Amino acid sequence: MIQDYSILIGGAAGQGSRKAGLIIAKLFSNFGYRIFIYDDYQSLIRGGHNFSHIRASAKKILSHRRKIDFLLALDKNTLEKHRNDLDKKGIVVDLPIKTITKKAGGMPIMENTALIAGFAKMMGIDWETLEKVLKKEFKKLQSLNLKVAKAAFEKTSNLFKLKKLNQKVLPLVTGNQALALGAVKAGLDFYFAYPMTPATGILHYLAAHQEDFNLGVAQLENEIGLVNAAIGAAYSGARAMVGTSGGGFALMVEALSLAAQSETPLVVVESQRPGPATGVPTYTAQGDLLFALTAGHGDIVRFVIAPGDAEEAFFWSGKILNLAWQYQTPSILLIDKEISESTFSFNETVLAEVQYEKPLIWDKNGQYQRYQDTKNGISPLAFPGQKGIITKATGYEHDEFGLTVEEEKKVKKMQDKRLRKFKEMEKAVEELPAVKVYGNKNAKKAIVAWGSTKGPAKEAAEKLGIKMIQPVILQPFPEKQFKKALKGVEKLVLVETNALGQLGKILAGFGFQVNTKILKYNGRPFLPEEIEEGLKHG
Amino acid sequence: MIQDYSILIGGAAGQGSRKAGLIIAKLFSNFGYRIFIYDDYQSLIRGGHNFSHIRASAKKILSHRRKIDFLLALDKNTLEKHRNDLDKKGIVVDLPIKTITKKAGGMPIMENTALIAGFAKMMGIDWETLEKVLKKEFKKLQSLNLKVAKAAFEKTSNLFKLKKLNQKVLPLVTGNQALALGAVKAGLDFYFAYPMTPATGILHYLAAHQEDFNLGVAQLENEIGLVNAAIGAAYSGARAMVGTSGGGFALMVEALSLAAQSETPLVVVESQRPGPATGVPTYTAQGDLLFALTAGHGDIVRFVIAPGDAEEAFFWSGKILNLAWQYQTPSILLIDKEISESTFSFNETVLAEVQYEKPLIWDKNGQYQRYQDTKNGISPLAFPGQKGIITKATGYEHDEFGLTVEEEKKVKKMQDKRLRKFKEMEKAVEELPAVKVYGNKNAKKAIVAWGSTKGPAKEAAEKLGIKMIQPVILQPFPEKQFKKALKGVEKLVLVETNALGQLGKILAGFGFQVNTKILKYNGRPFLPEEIEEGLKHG
Amino acid sequence: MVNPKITWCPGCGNFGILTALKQAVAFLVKKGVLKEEFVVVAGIGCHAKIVDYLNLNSFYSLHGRPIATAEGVKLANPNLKVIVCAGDGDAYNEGISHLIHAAKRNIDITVLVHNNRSFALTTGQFTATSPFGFKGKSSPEGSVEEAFNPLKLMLAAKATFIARGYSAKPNHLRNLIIKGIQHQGFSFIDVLEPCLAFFNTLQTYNEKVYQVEERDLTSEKEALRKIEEWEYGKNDAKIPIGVFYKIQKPVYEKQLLGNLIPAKRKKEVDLKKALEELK
Amino acid sequence: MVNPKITWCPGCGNFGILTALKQAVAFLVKKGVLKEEFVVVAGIGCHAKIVDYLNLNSFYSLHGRPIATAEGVKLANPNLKVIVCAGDGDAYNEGISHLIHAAKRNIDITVLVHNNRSFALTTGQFTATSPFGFKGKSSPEGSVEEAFNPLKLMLAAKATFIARGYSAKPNHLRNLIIKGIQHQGFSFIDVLEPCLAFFNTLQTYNEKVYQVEERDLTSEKEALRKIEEWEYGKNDAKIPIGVFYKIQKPVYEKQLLGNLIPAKRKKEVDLKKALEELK
Ligand SMILES: Cc1ncc(C[n+]2csc(CCOP(=O)(O)OP(=O)(O)O)c2C)c(N)n1
Ligand SMILES: Cc1ncc(C[n+]2csc(CCOP(=O)(O)OP(=O)(O)O)c2C)c(N)n1
Ligand code: SF4
Ligand code: SF4
Ligand SMILES: [Mg+2]
Ligand SMILES: [Mg+2]
Repeated sequence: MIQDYSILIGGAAGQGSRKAGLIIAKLFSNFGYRIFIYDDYQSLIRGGHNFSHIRASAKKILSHRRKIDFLLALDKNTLEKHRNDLDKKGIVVDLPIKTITKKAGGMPIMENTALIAGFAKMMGIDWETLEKVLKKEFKKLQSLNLKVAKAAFEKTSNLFKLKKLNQKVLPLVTGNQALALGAVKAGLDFYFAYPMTPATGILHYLAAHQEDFNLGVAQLENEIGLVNAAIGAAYSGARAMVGTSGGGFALMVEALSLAAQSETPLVVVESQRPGPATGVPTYTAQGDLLFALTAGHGDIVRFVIAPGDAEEAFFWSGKILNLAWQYQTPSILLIDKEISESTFSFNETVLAEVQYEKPLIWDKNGQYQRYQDTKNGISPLAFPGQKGIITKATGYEHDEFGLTVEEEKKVKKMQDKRLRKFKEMEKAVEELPAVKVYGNKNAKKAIVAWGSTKGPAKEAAEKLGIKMIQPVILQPFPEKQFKKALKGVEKLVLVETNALGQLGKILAGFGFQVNTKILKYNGRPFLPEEIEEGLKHG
Repeated sequence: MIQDYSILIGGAAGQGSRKAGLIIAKLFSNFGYRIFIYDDYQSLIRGGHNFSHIRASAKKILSHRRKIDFLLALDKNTLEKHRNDLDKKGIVVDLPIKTITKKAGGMPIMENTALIAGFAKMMGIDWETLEKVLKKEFKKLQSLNLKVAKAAFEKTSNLFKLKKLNQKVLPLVTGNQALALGAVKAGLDFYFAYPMTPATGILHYLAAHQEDFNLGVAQLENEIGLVNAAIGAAYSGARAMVGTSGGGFALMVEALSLAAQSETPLVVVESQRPGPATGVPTYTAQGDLLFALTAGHGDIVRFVIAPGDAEEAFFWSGKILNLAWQYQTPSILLIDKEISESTFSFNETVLAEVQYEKPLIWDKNGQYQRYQDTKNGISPLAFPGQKGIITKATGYEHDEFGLTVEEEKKVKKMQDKRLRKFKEMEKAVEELPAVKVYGNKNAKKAIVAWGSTKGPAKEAAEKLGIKMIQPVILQPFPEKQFKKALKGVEKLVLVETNALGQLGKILAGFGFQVNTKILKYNGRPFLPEEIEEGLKHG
Repeated sequence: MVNPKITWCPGCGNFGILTALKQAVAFLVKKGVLKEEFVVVAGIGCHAKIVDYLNLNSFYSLHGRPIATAEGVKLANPNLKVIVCAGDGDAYNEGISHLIHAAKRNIDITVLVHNNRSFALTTGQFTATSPFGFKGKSSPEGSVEEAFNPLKLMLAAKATFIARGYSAKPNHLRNLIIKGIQHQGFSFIDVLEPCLAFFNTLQTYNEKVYQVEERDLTSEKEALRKIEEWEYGKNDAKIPIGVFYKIQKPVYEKQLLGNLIPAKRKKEVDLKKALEELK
Repeated sequence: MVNPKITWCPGCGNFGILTALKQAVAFLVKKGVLKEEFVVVAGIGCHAKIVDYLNLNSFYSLHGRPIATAEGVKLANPNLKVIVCAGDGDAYNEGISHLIHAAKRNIDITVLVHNNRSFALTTGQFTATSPFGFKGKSSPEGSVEEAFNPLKLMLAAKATFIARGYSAKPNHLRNLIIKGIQHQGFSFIDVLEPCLAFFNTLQTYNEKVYQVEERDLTSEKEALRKIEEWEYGKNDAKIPIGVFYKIQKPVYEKQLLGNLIPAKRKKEVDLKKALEELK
């Protein structure tokens, strides 16, 4: 039997169930397991009900399943809400954590430490591993936490002997952290943001590592201010990125259009949550796809890329930053809460796949013209501050030098230049792994899913022996690769977490018809089981 | 031979060529002619080159043509720029207006009056008609203007005898005025705006008629402020509309999403100009179509309607205001500079087709619930200020009463309610004249064009004896009507003023493939000739 | 019907504001105002949850936009009593343009800023009134921006009623809110509130806050003196609360609309004259 | 290479500003600043055309956003001398949030507001500094909003350099611009300029404008006194021009970035440590 454990730990906000979940995951990770954590929390700071669903498996996994093997409750509420999902053989880990913590002289907030320690003992995780992880996680009040842990560890009896797997221990990385790292690897110079769930983690992570990574991080007055600042920074030569969710993204679209007209590189991370408007701010959805694909007034082609797990977030975040600079274009990394805030075992081999790629820099011959009318539509870059170079960027239609034009021929000329560039972008996409295929590659039935739905869809497809197709680049759409991926497919099932079947509409525009849709729009990600069931019925 | 005159009058900004053009048009209009005026001006206040191309025809016309019959120049530049477009039989109306004006004691700005009067005499327009029109148009310095006119009228010799047509004299209305009137007819209570070409005319017109129409008109600090104010006003029960162009519209999309989630009626007039960004601000384009169709984060269906002339602007502006209120939804009236600022003979019979249509108002039974979960998804409206009613609107996902929810079932329930409403909107569209057909209805070749391109496309189709199909409602897309319109068509030619063929992409999403595209994107509208030529080659 | 479950942290300053606002409304209802004429407009943040806890007409708007929404509510029906519950993030960061212009045009609404001097709901980042050196997750080494003084900005923006309250003094705050609502024109009340989770200022405020004598309310000089007694971000001085400034000026909606109530106007308009003009 | 054809109306105030700015830059270049280190960022409006007439690095941004763009330009490379040419519509209406926050954080850029007290390029509507009763096409019966005093707002927002210039006094203005650029921190210069087409204030300004004595520049009180001498929208008083306020405070970019120049940093970063943390 494959080793595949599901642990749910829950409590009220403020009780530290999320942190506890991460520690449990690290324990398993230190035993060589591959991890996925789904964090479910409400839009409140204390009280309510939060939980983490940790899945630890011998194989790589990208989603949680419905069933629970171990239920760990920091409050009664957790027991009531999740008992029904307990597996037949599932266990409620019910330890006298209050008493243990008190007796050990701990504070109430340390009850989660007691619970973790007791659970570790129960599972057969050794004290040394536990101690190592706890030491890393609790920098504050460390000895007291360890004392409480020790007490719980001793009080609890061992039930299982968790198998130590002969696999490399991988870091546990959220999608937000992964994409931050990917951008840094590709030469990110400046990150601008305004807090907005679920993108806030990027800001927090980069702010905490500003010195390590030696880059600029600024929180400005609002999204409009910061996206325009990012454009200004790029004009000065800094690789800038901004991050937000749907509402903040909406405020950025005028600037996106400015980036298109002025041909300024810009990467916007749009991490979706259920809308419209404020919607359900701490949950997940893929409902901003159509919006992202057409955001900004005027004739614009932008890169829109939707990675489906942490490694892809790393890779594509680096890639999109390079692409934005090579093609001098606004670009959108489109993820959602499920990618941003879920935690994944992260295979470090992907590190080598991202580098800083040099954009087209002016060779200093002749007079510099910011919008030189080149054959492929890409004009060499130059930045202010260098003797002999005057660089004029503009949001007006312009001539090669960057001066305003209104005459019909001149207007058309620059639009034609941009059209040629769009063609190059299309070509670039077909050179990249823009469409991925998983599962049974010869199956006649295929799922098509994007972004975070990749995880459960892939798992379902593999289980059912069908094909799973994931378009990763969504604009310019990789038509050829997608057509290739469809070879042999007779029935195509669309799976996404929105109400309108948005990817389906895009596919239709390229002549690809889906036969059935499985849509979910209650703020929660798909579980593999739900897709399996949907496929059986559909 | 059909009576069809083209007159071009031009000068530097500040010389009053636009006003002169309108007066000339009114002279012809008073003789029973149907008018179209294309106004071409640059983004500056004095100097440069502005011109008006007035076309006066016995038949209704919706665009100007290339050739010029009479060229009237207020400066040399005008002569130089347009002489080439003069018809073989064309005439340069070269009068000694400087001398005449000076001699008559007029001011330099009155040279245009002299030119008009001389031209009137030349054409055989009687002094009485001229005097009547001038009196209406010059409230300031009237007698001096008349004196100058009289002098020029007497100095010039008559060349033609313009035929007086036995047709009703129609008002000359810009698209902006027409849509303002349509909205007023449908019960507009409040117009909010911030100046932005080419939508500013709506603000100016309504501000000037605030008393006549007895409504609220406010210019607020910026687009974000005013669109949110419009939503607040609608919540209070006032039919609110806002108007802007692409850049301002971009700033409104977050609020559009709020209108969708809170189910607040909102009409946004988006009058396009060439983008991206500031682009070519006083010219025209249809490049914001894709953006408008998907604006706002989350799963949203909104009405997007694109009228193609002044009468349609009137009709659909009224209609969309009624629709927004019946379906409690954000809605977009999508036009462009060519509709907004061109002048059309306006057939008043359309007046009767627009009424204030009552939305679904709560019947005061039981407790009021703003988001009552009805069968068709439409919840009765009630407004604050009435005893016994508490009405709670919100941008969060919510229960029927309007309180925030996060639980998965409740989240889905409200999304389902909105989905049912979207279905009703789709039905409503198929009940309306959402797709129009012109030209030879049995032809195998058809043009498809939308918005302002209707005018030249219709004229070209009629001339060539082919069909012309105009989808007026673009979301929800009138699939059935469009399919019907396509019956018998073997070759479909897309004509629009943008670089990406945006309508073509939409059509493809519904399985309608265009065979050829004729695209124009130099900031100028299509001329019928250009389409004719394109069709011959294509 | 209201949300029975309040999800603020125990001890949160918003409780005091909720109490004060409820009492202020109750007082005015007793004085004869129709309860249904109140409309509360909120932004997004911890503070904004207040609309779910009030059995009043309300609009739960967008982050940064409650003042703009409220202006529309009022303009459409000037008979309504419109109260804005904004966060400092809403009013001083995201949507400061609306705050300043609403004050400038003297529209008759009452704006309460629940000023916990942080973005709380997004887990505690610095805002425009956080002190220099504020350690939040977006500024782990301390923010490098000084706070501004929002009351001073309001004075410069021509607000006609400027006050400061404190959430732990709900009776005093209740009276401020009543005065703010009764004031004809733009009323601004900055309400200091501790955020227990991210910026616990409770003790400092309890020590420093005092009720100022409300006199010379029409003097800008005097108002400025009081406003400058305490600079946001400093911990040295006493913190005055109370009304600092109050003058009478024509209100915007009246000047713009006269007696028109847009939401209730007759819909029929004769367009003949307008079209005749265009012939 | 610049646009040879200037499209401002004859007599437009922007000519004076263009002259002054050119001279200021020329002066500083003589003093040793590299010409290519200047970057001019403009909004959208008549004023903004200035970038087409200057042979300098420039970014022609969006209406309302030049200050935000400029902040990014500066943050990415703090060695640049960043000058913003904004309209009153840009700075006080559409994008006032950026103006206030840029002042607050004391970023070292110089903002010139070409204040013709109207939206000129869109043919003359009222802005935040138009007088009450301003008759434009959006307010044919006269606008019903009072003007605010932007210098007062800037003082409240903690700008460290506050001045007023007049387009018809280009020499004086040139000196103001030089001082503004030399000032380390946020420099704000409101430049009064007549708009011949829509708000011709030439005669009034010529009569009322006088050069103030520049002393006590670090005193807020003294600054306020000068600032309040003339209220925008009134026609009664003399109009002082000159530097009103100037204090020294640490600049934002230095505090945020230390010596880092983001646009020129080394791109290679070792991620090992970061990933080790996450195990
Ligand atoms: C446009 C936009 N940007 C960001 C957010 C995310 N957001 C939600 S609440 C909040 C901060 C709230 O701060 P404040 O207004 O002070 O309220 P508090 O939570 O402190 O009461 C932010 C930034 C959002 N909802 N919308
Ligand atoms: C977002 C947006 N809204 C509106 C406009 C239209 N617009 C162009 S210039 C302008 C006014 C400019 O006023 P100001 O900044 O004072 O400049 P001025 O023309 O007076 O120099 C406006 C509103 C725009 N370009 N973008
Ligand atoms: S986080 Fe702060 S503001 Fe929010 S509920 Fe808790 S104490 Fe109140
Ligand atoms: S309209 Fe006014 S600001 Fe614009 S160029 Fe003419 S005078 Fe100058
Ligand atoms: Mg706050
Ligand atoms: Mg101006």
